[in-house]
Amino acid sequence: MDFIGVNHDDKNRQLKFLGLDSEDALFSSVPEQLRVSPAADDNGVTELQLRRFFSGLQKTPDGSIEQARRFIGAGAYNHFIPACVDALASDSSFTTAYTPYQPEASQGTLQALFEYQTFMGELLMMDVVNASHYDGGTALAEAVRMAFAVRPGDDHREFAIIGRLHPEIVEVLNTYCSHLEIRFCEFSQEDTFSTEEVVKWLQGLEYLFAGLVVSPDFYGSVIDYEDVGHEIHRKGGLFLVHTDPLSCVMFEPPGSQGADIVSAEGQPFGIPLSYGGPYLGILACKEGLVRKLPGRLCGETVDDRGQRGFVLTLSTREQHIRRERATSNICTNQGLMALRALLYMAWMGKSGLHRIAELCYYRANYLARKLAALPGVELVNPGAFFREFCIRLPRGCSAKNVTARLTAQGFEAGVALSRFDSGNTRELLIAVTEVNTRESMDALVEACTEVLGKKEG
Amino acid sequence: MDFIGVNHDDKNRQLKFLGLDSEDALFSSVPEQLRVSPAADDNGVTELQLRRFFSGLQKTPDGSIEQARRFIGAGAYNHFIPACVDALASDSSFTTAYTPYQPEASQGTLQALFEYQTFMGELLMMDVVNASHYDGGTALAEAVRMAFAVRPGDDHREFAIIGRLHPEIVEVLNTYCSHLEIRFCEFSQEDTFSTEEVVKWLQGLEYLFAGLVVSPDFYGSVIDYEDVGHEIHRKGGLFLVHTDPLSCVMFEPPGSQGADIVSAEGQPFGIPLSYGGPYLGILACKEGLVRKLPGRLCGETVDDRGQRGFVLTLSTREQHIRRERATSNICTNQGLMALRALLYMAWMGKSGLHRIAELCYYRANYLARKLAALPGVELVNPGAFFREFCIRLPRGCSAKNVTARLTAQGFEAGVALSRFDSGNTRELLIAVTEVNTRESMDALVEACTEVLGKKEG
Amino acid sequence: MLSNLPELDVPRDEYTQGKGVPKKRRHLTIPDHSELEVVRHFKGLGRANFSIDDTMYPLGSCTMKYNPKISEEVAGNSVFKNTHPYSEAGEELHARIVHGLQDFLVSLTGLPGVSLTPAAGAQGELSGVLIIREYQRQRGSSRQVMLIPDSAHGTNPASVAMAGLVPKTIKTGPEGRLRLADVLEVLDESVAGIMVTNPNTLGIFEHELPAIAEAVHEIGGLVYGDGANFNAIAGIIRPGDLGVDIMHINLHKTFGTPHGGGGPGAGPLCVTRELAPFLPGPVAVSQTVSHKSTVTELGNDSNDGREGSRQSFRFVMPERSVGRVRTFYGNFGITLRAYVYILVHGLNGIRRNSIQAVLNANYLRKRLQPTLSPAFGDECMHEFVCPNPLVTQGVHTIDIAKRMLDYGIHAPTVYFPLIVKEALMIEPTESESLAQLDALGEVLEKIVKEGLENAETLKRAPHNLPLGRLDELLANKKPVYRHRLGG
Amino acid sequence: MLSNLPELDVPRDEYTQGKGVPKKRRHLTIPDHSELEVVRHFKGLGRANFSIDDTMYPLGSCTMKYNPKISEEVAGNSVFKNTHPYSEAGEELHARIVHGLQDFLVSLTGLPGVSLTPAAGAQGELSGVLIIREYQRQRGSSRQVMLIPDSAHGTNPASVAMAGLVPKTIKTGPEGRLRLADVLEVLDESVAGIMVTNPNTLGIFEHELPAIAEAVHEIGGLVYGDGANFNAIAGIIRPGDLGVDIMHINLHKTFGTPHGGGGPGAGPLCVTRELAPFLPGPVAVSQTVSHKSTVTELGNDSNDGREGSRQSFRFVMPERSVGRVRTFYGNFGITLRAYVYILVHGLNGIRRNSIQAVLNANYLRKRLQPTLSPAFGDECMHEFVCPNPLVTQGVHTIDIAKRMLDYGIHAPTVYFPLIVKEALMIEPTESESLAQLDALGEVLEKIVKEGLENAETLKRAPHNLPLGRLDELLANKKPVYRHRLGG
Repeated sequence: MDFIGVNHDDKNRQLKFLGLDSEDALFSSVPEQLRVSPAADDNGVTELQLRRFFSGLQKTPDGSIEQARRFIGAGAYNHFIPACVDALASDSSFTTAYTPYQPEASQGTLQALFEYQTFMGELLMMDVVNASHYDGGTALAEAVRMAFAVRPGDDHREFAIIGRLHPEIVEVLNTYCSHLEIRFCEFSQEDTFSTEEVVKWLQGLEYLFAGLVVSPDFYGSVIDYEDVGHEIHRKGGLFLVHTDPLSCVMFEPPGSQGADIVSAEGQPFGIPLSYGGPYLGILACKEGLVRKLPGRLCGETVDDRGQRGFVLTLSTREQHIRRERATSNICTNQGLMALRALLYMAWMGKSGLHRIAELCYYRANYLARKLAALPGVELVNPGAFFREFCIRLPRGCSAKNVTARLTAQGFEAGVALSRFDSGNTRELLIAVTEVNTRESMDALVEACTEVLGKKEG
Repeated sequence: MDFIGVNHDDKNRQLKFLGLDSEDALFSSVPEQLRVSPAADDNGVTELQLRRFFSGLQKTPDGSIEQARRFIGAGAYNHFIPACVDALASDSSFTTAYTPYQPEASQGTLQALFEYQTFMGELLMMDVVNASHYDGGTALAEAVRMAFAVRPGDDHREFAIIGRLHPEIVEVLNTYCSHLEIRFCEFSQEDTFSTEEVVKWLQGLEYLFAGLVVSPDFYGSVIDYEDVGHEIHRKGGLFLVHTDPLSCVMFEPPGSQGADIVSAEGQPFGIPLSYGGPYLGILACKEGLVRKLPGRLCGETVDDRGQRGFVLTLSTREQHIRRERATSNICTNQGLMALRALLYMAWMGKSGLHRIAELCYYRANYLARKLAALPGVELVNPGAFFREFCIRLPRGCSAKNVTARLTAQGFEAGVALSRFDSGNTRELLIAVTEVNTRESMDALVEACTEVLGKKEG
Repeated sequence: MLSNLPELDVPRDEYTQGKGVPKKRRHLTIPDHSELEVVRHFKGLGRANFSIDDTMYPLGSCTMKYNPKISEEVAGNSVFKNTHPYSEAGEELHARIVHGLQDFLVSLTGLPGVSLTPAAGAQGELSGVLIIREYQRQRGSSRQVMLIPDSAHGTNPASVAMAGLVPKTIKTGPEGRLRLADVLEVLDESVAGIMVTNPNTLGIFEHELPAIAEAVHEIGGLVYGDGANFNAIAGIIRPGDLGVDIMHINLHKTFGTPHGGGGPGAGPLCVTRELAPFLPGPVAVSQTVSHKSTVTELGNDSNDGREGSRQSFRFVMPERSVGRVRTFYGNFGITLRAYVYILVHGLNGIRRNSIQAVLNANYLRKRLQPTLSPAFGDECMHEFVCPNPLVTQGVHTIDIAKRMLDYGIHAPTVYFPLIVKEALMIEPTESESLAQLDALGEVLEKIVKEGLENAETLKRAPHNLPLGRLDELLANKKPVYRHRLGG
Repeated sequence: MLSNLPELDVPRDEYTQGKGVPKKRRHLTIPDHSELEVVRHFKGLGRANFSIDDTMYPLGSCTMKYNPKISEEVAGNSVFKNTHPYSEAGEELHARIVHGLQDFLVSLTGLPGVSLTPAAGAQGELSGVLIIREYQRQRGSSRQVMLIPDSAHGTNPASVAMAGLVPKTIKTGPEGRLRLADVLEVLDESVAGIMVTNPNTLGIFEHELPAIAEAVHEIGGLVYGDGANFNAIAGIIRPGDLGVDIMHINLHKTFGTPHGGGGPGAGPLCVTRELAPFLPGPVAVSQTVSHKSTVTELGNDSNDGREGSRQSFRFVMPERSVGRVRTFYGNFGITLRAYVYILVHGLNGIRRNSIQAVLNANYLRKRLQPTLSPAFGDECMHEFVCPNPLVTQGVHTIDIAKRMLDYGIHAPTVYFPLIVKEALMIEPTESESLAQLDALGEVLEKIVKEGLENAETLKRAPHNLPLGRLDELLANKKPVYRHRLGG
């Protein structure tokens, strides 16, 4: 780890400018024998390791399960948050400012929102990202309402859903659309399926106004969905995608697969778990749909001296001007959470984001393979998955009991899906991030082996 | 507790301006029966109580002894630090600025130092306070060196000490003065003594260059020392006082008792215990001695447009200009700690400081009375004491063993003085502040009763 | 900051048995920076903001009061930051805190049912209108009309429309108040309910609300109270006593939670006992269990671990809930801060806040009267609205607002409520000192004088900020929503 | 904020048996404020500062490098903040951390004895000179003379004088280096030792130090290394290998601890094995005990609680210690931050910092050469010194410095070292980006051009800050050290 300001390329530029062929030459005036060789094995530790070290030094850090052994996800993820993000996000110049109604006095907030829109737009490859929504669930619900508002005809009330939605998001969607008489058509999720099957299924829907792909879905499954989007467009529908921002670092993002509207939960980007909120609803669309997009938008402009600046824009869509004809009633946004996501992206940069995504992806694959190798355990979503996967425990095992026993051994092993559907007694949803070290995964496998070995009553 | 901006007097001014005889009249348009009466018993809790509540909610706060049951002092005190002080002191505009060598770019730091000098000067009633020293011990050592530098003649090498100095401060003093051939003459500390006895003792010293009163002293004892100062002055010596800033809220401060030079440890004013440092050395003097005062000083001036501003001043006393003829080698100060002390004083105001001082004073008196009532226990310093006192346990009891047994019962009961002098086996130094509630004091008395009841081996 | 991240410590193996792996992304153009570059950039942005911590921010209706540092300290505790919403071990602690705030809100509103899940005031409104719709539906009624005064916040009609009901506007009376007579005129069997903000957005207390509520109840309608201005009356008047059936509260306004850049907030919903089963969920409930007490009690400084019964806490969905409006348990981080705020104030402290907020507004209102004459009446609650006194000089309200920025004070809310032409809506809050109130008064007096002498000074403001007046028209005509990052 | 403090809960009883109670104070004039007033005042003061987090701060010799946020996070932990120095339970943890930093400093300096008690570099120096005096005394010598180059920091002669020894100046050679020949000329039996800063304050490496050290050792003297510029060589050159016997390190300079407004810092002292018993104390020591391990190891991500031996830590006074220089254990909070800094960097990271600091200085030096010609030589270490190129225009170095502030960059150190007339001493540190180095270069080029064209622009600078140039003379002539507060 380091805090050096000059990057690799610039460093080479400096050496070249000085006519030096190596950095050693900087010290050529010092006799060789007085210079020590680098201690190759001490490159320092990461913030994550450091925090773990110091909390270990204090005998009872917080009396609870250590972070590396927490494998709960299901829509809220246990990610590393850099100290720098916490420090900057708590600056009261941001936290005690208000909605930027007087842009000249709020350029800090506005520029941050504009940069959030930029980075998030880049990540999703979407034209427009709004200045944040309550959470991923309400962002999706607004996306569906938005699609419904532009539907081609009054009889177009079918909404196709491909991929498993978080059960709580389904509930939010139902609440938000309760009077709209939308027919939600779910593609019956098999263990494996092909794009062709989805396309064929879509062809059977007559009054489609929009279709949604969920990827990663509730079980972590990820798919290519370009062809699905084509088919939805062919039927005159809008193509919606509900995704996860970190997965977009690794896989082709919604924008490059033809999505018209994209929603996502932004919590993984620098936002503390905080028992479920405040989080960050991400909502994006193609430029042509912007007049139907709810929520605030920040735009670029100039001042009376021609200097560049930022303002809230297109507010004629909003409730304080249009009242009952507004695109939504939304007023309060999650500005400070958008700031956190921006800080996170800025701190990470593309290199850091890529590393985090890789750690989540390959570690989850590693753990899934190991767990699936245990007798009687099967992977429920054996296609590609990102950061999360679902296993089915052997017959006679209750996931709820197994997690309780693993808790006693110092693991939050995952979410027993009986929480959402009492029929799903054996399913366990497991998330793996950069905080879950290889050692902690191996320890979990070992603990599972032991717990599953002892048959339960 | 409240966060209302208008104070009591101003509120009355407002009501008068509006022609209202009570605040109730503001709501006269609301029918009486629709107004609820105040819930007289819920005036909210203090930050201290709030922190205690939340750490109690988390089952193992930090696995250690709770704050209210920590009675260790001996030069570093367990005081309440407002959240606001922590929040403002960590602003990187202060923490990552440097010594204000370019005053135009450092007015924040400079004005803060000037305000620290103002408030601390006011508290001590001294003309000049420097912009901070390493700690109370080195501040005293520099005070003695300063006095030595202005001594009336080469043979004047006697330095009188009245009151018990912290043993570690004595060590620092010895280190700092090791080659100066000063003869330290200590007034032999009896359980009780009168000012007259001290004056008489002083009269016996022939070659005095300065005398020091320590109040509160190491055992917490406080005295009036105006007459002592007169006698020292009569002998041509400088009058030094080593004190505690909080005690100066309650008792006549050194400046009004004639002190020429004052030193103190500023840790009690908003500075975390932090295992002994960084703390704040306070060093003050009369205006006539300022050229001999070591350390930085901030002064007021004007800019080229006549605007008021602040600069470092009288730097010709300092090492970077005068080198070996400087008043001291000191360069780094404790600027951020001076800032904390300033923030603390500003937040508390005179009312808050007075409340804190009263809590410390009367609670210590309460606990001392209770402990001294236990069989075989005596108070070592039965005169007036501030925040701290020393008891002698019954014959056969080791203070070290007793505190160890009290630790097992969840108390840090005090400092066993065998730590400093192995002969002092039965002496226990106990500090009481605003964090030590009456309940915790009663609990300590109960625990002591039990522990002392069981005779040790 | 790649050097600060863990190395990949497992093989690059993909464990897929069925479908193939999706295409990997090739380009990502988010730049890499050093930590110092990130720090400087954002510290610079912070300096480009006005904030409560910098200056007075008298935005009417938005209630920019002080956000205590102790709330941030408590919320920064790692247990609160790092607990997953599905952590079994965390439910008791978190439900206890949610329940604690629910209880306080019951005391303050006089409404015994509370849900803290709505993420913002507008979401509370939506939930409330859904309850009204559902309540009417379960009574077998298909009433569609919601009555809304013309002074209401835009969220009221927008929430009604969003829930599929139909808003109908009632005109404000000549004294800036809603009149029973005007309500009776439109009250019929099509009316599902009425939405009233009290004090209303003119800062005036709606006297006739109890009578209006009675009339609405009589025809089978419900009364929705918009709690946006609750900070004027909290601890003094309980909306439930006025006949309100449902009410949301904007936690940031009344209980001083940070609302930086427009959010997050939280919009708890409070309802009558009858409507409690309809609340959005989950809500926290308590039950008594016998247990050895280890939990500290607030205000009781002893901790003696006595035996006895204690409350246990968990989350449940209300039985006939209108559903979830948000995943998990709402904005817990905001709940926590509001809870801390009420704990440190006590109910009396909340009452003192309301009184001082009203006193400050009345003081400022009277002090400014010669300069800025209020639109209505002789007194106000926590805020007041004045029409622009410089209209005849060709000076717009926005010009006055921009000029205020030059004097280092944030502008009030402008052009709202819509029923006052060119409105300035001033809310000082209880946080400001008398000196600061007078400073605001002097600035406004100075600006009005400037406007009378030389209107151009105002029309070209701000002059003293890094940027001059920004062209909002251009931003709308040629919208640019983001930078295009280089490859 | 009286309302936020506990009420007095005990009687106002004074329990004094002997002497009377001292007179109570009658007046205290420190004003009462609301929390918001306090916040605004200090936030405003913060805005009136330049800081590393805002802008480049190339103060030569002061080493204004970036202070990582993770260090502040760790130091903010309540266990570290709230442990009393005499807490028995805390000794193991705190001694372990102090010992950890001691070990790192041993590796980096090649000097096996370390004490972390000195509170600042100058106190480290004083302690070091006391050791030299004591060492000579115990050898039966009363040597008094300490040789000090004329380029040294003022603290060197001041510390020597403070310890009762006599400083004697050696002239720097024509290449900006100390020459063996010049040292030999003054080296005799009166010499207790020599103090050398390496690289020296001109940013130049002292080649001849090993030979000089040998000569000094030969006559029975000791070599003191001033570690103020250790950040140029840490991880690359060990001062112990150069013949240094005693050295202090300014933790904030090399290990990025915050040093706001001039402190606090910490000035650990590192010495040879022979001198270790003289160190000021207490120092942390370790011993091996057999124990079931529950302590996590850094870099080892498993935590299996195996049986085995482990290190135990405590504090002791060195046997022939020159004494305490400070109460308790030094500035533990600074020790902790420096320890975190080294942990996250690793020894290789510290080395990379040094290399980049030197590379940045050389880059900037060469880039500026046409504008600002360095005082000595063709290369530098981490900083370089240039004479003011505008002297003939009547422009003083201070004028250049003030003009830099107008461009939003802090000025370099000026008028030091004393041996370069009208010096500008520039230290970019490794924290700055190439773009920022170039920005500094452009600003200096622009200013020199301005100075050639119109010297008045510089002489009247700063123009763009809230305050113009401050009258330091007045402050000295009519000193005002504090406000007089009204009764």
